[in-house]
Amino acid sequence: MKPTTKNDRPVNLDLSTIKLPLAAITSISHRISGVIMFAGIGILLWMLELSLSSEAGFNRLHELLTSPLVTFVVWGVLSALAYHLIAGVKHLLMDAGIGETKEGAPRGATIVIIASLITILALGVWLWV
Amino acid sequence: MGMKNMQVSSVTNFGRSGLSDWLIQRVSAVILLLYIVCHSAIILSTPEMSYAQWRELFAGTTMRIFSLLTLLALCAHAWIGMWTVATDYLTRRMMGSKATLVRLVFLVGCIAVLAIYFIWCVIILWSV
Amino acid sequence: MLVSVYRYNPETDLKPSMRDYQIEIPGGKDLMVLDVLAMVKEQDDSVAYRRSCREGVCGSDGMNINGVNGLACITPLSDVVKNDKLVLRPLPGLPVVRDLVVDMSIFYKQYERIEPYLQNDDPVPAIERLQSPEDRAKLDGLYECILCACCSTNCPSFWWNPEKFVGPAGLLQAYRFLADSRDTHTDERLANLEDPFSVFRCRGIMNCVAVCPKGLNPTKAIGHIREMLMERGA
Amino acid sequence: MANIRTMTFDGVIVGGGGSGLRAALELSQSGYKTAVISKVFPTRSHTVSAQGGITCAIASTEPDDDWRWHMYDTVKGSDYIGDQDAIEYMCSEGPQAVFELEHMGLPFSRNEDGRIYQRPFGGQSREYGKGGQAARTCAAADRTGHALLHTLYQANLKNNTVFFNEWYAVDLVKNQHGHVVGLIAICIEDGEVVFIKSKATVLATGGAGRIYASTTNALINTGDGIGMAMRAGVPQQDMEMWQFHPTGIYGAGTLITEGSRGEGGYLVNKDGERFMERYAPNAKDLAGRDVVARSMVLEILEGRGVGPDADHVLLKLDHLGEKVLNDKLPGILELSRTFAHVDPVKEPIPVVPTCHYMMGGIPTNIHGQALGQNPDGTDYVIEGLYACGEAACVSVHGANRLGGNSLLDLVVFGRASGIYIEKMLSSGIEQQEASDSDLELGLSRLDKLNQSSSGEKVADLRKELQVIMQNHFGVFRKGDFMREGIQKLQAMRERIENPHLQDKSNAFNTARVEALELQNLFEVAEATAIAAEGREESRGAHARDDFTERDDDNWLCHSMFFPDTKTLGKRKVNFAPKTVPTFEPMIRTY
Repeated sequence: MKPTTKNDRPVNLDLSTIKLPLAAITSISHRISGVIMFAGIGILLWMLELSLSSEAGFNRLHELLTSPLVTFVVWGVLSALAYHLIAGVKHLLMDAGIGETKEGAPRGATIVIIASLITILALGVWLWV
Repeated sequence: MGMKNMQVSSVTNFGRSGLSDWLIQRVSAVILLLYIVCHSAIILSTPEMSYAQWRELFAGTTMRIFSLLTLLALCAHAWIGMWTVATDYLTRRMMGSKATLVRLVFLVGCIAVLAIYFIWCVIILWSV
Repeated sequence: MLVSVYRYNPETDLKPSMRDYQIEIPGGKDLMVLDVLAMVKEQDDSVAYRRSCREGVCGSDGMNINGVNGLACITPLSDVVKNDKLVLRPLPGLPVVRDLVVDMSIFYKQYERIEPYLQNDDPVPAIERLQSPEDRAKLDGLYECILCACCSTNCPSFWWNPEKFVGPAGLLQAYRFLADSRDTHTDERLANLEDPFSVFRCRGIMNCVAVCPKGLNPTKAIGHIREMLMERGA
Repeated sequence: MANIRTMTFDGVIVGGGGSGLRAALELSQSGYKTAVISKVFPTRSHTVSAQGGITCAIASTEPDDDWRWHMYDTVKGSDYIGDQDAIEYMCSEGPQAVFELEHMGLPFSRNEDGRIYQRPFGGQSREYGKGGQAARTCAAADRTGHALLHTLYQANLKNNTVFFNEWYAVDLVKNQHGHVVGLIAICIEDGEVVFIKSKATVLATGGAGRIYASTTNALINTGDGIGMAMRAGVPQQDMEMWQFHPTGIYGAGTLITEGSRGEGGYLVNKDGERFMERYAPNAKDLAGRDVVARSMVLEILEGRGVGPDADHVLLKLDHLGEKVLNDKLPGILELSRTFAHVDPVKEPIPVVPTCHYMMGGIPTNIHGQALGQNPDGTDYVIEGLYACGEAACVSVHGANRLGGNSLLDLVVFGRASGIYIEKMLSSGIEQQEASDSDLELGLSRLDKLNQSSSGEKVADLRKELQVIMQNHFGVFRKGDFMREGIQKLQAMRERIENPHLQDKSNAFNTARVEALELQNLFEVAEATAIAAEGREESRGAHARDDFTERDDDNWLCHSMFFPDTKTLGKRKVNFAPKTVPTFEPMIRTY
């Protein structure tokens, strides 16, 4: 009679049909930036090693940072770090009970996004100029 | 009913409990935050830093301890984060019966990477 | 108005699909989504959905309305409809029994897991157990939950781990009993929640708070549970 | 057995509302194999919508309160056709039943001394009507029903009651000896039809307010238990007695609790006049519900209604202040804002009397045993069948129920049924057997639907039925008009027994359930109509234009509707309480 069983019931989880609140978007971005950082740490360590290895290495790093590609990658890693950090601070504040309300959630998310954008832009300026 | 006293646990969780994981995640976050703020402040306040100054910065005992502490915090923080990510997405529910193996491989990979990061970083710091 | 409804009948369909209905909305009154659904059912009696009190207190008709979880009976069209289109889908993340009806067993199991009943080992008094108005006030914002599952099915952590993460609805009730001055099983209750999943899978996303039709705040309750766990641990 | 699965239990309770869950709890606590069959997940039952509270003399807000005063009020409220033995039982057992609920965890609101908060409600007095207004309704803000239902469900979880949630009871199974031996039920999720066998079957299926077009009742209140009982030949008592709640939100029908008037709210007409002062000089807005509802309709009929059609009045609450409203009536604020687009903190709520409660139902004794009537007018017990809650007519509400007495009714008599069944089970009653032909009643009804290829739509028929009931059997009733209504109903029977079920699938087929519900609604409607036309007097909620007076000589009795013959008989009211003197009928004024 029944072509399907309980075990293969469909699940409605097409994320393109579900409106995620701003707070949810900052949250998933926090996770994504964290995973990027997991790889990014390698790049940062490599830069640290190079910078501390010798005077030559230190200068080599400076030189490398004039290459747009390297600068871009470093900017990417630092942006992920900055975002992860700022969104993380929001988490710590929420742990202290700050902004844990229906109105507070989108407000907190907005602040995180604006603060991150400013920081990321500033990082760009700092790296390129 | 049947699940009344169901305990949830996982063998790949190194922490004692969700509470300790949660605490470690917070404490390590604060350490990382302090370290990053510290270094940012130093770098920004020293626009034309020389190699000597840079090296000097890492050679001090206090900074060495701080760096090491941050390294430990980083490893713990990253591990708990990656473990959480793995147990959210690399599950039987998401990918069927092969999930356990995939997750195990992924987590072993994470441990390997973190071990490499740790050793590498210790070598960097102690070679200063 | 175009009403697009998620349809799935396990006896005839291999896969779910969206079916469109053209519904004439009478003017002069701001209809609720449930009223529109009743009109759809008059057109096509094979559309299945749950409903009961039609006033937002029984929790039957939780569904995903134009992308947002809510109770059909207290969601006015003016709140959700733009461009004259209403899209109705079942609550996300739970297996679909048919059309807008989801299988809520896992949701109820998580509720049962937190032992949602008062436990008090002291001798039973001849009259009621006394409770100060201040202690009673601690239950406000907790006991009002109607188990509609709008929150838990909007929670990504519950999507990924519905077997292990209690979810916002269950945790709100867990705290309702932890906060009750008449309950003496605080320690046992906390011990059952200390693992890495039951409570700690909450990432503070606050999707639960965004959609709760009763305006309750599971995230805050979860925060209180964490505080209690920390006090217990310290 | 007729090709269907049979399941066996000691006790089966049909209905997962307050009375059903309370009965089930009593049984499962004592270790009997107990099943609850509910067409919705239990916390979706209509008990959840009860707002104001549970009336009971627990003597907290007024320490000298006395259950006998509560009994007096209830007898008077019933317009003297409430059974005094049952009212005595309810009012005296009530405090124990309420304390038990508190011990289970019900989050009652509290007084400063830590005891349960009680508020004034309509029809409440001290010292047998001589001591002024009483405050006797125990409340959990204005969400008492929600708190009560969830607490009872939780208590059942704790005691491992077996739940068949989203199963629909189709018909009783009665054997040749007239014993009820169980019922036919259908699992809504997969359509399986099952014979559930039991030594005791409890109908706790609630009311049937959906026979009216405008009602405070949930969409699920379709009188399923009443329909099942009537098809099994069980007579129905006082079916003409329908309570119209004074304050349903105009246009939406959602309820505004009497507790809003208990906290100090009052009704005004278009001139802003507090008109209840004219109709009930003492109790004013807290007179019996029948009195208030009729006064409102009179105001509207005499042209003092509010709105473009002058067809409703206003409930004023703003003078109570935001704090009181937030503390004591938070749910009312929510409902008013959602359904009336009105903020009670600032503006009055448009309200109109709305069908709310069925005082009649399956006649039972105080143990919940369903009763039939012998030719000589005496009662007999229908073996194996019990009823409690709104589906039953014990009768504690008579011709008019007092606010807060329904929640008390359902816990006291749900509990009483459970206690009695437990006693019967422990005395070792045998499971009675049924033959294949005894299952036919339910199975053939299902077959007929499943084979229907023509006929009308359920939704259309339901609308037509509701309009007939609303127009011909509303707050004010008149003989010729009711007879016209009865004829219209009779013309519908054939059509309602043969609707067209287009969707014949098995998985969660709500169309099938709605068709079966419609047939139950119809049985209730017809019984109501015939009983209303038959009672030639005005009493309580039953107000006739052609018989405006109460007639104690002929009608100080229950009406009994016999479904097999569709005729109306009478049944004596019990005037013999066990521990207090009889409350003699008096003129009823507030």
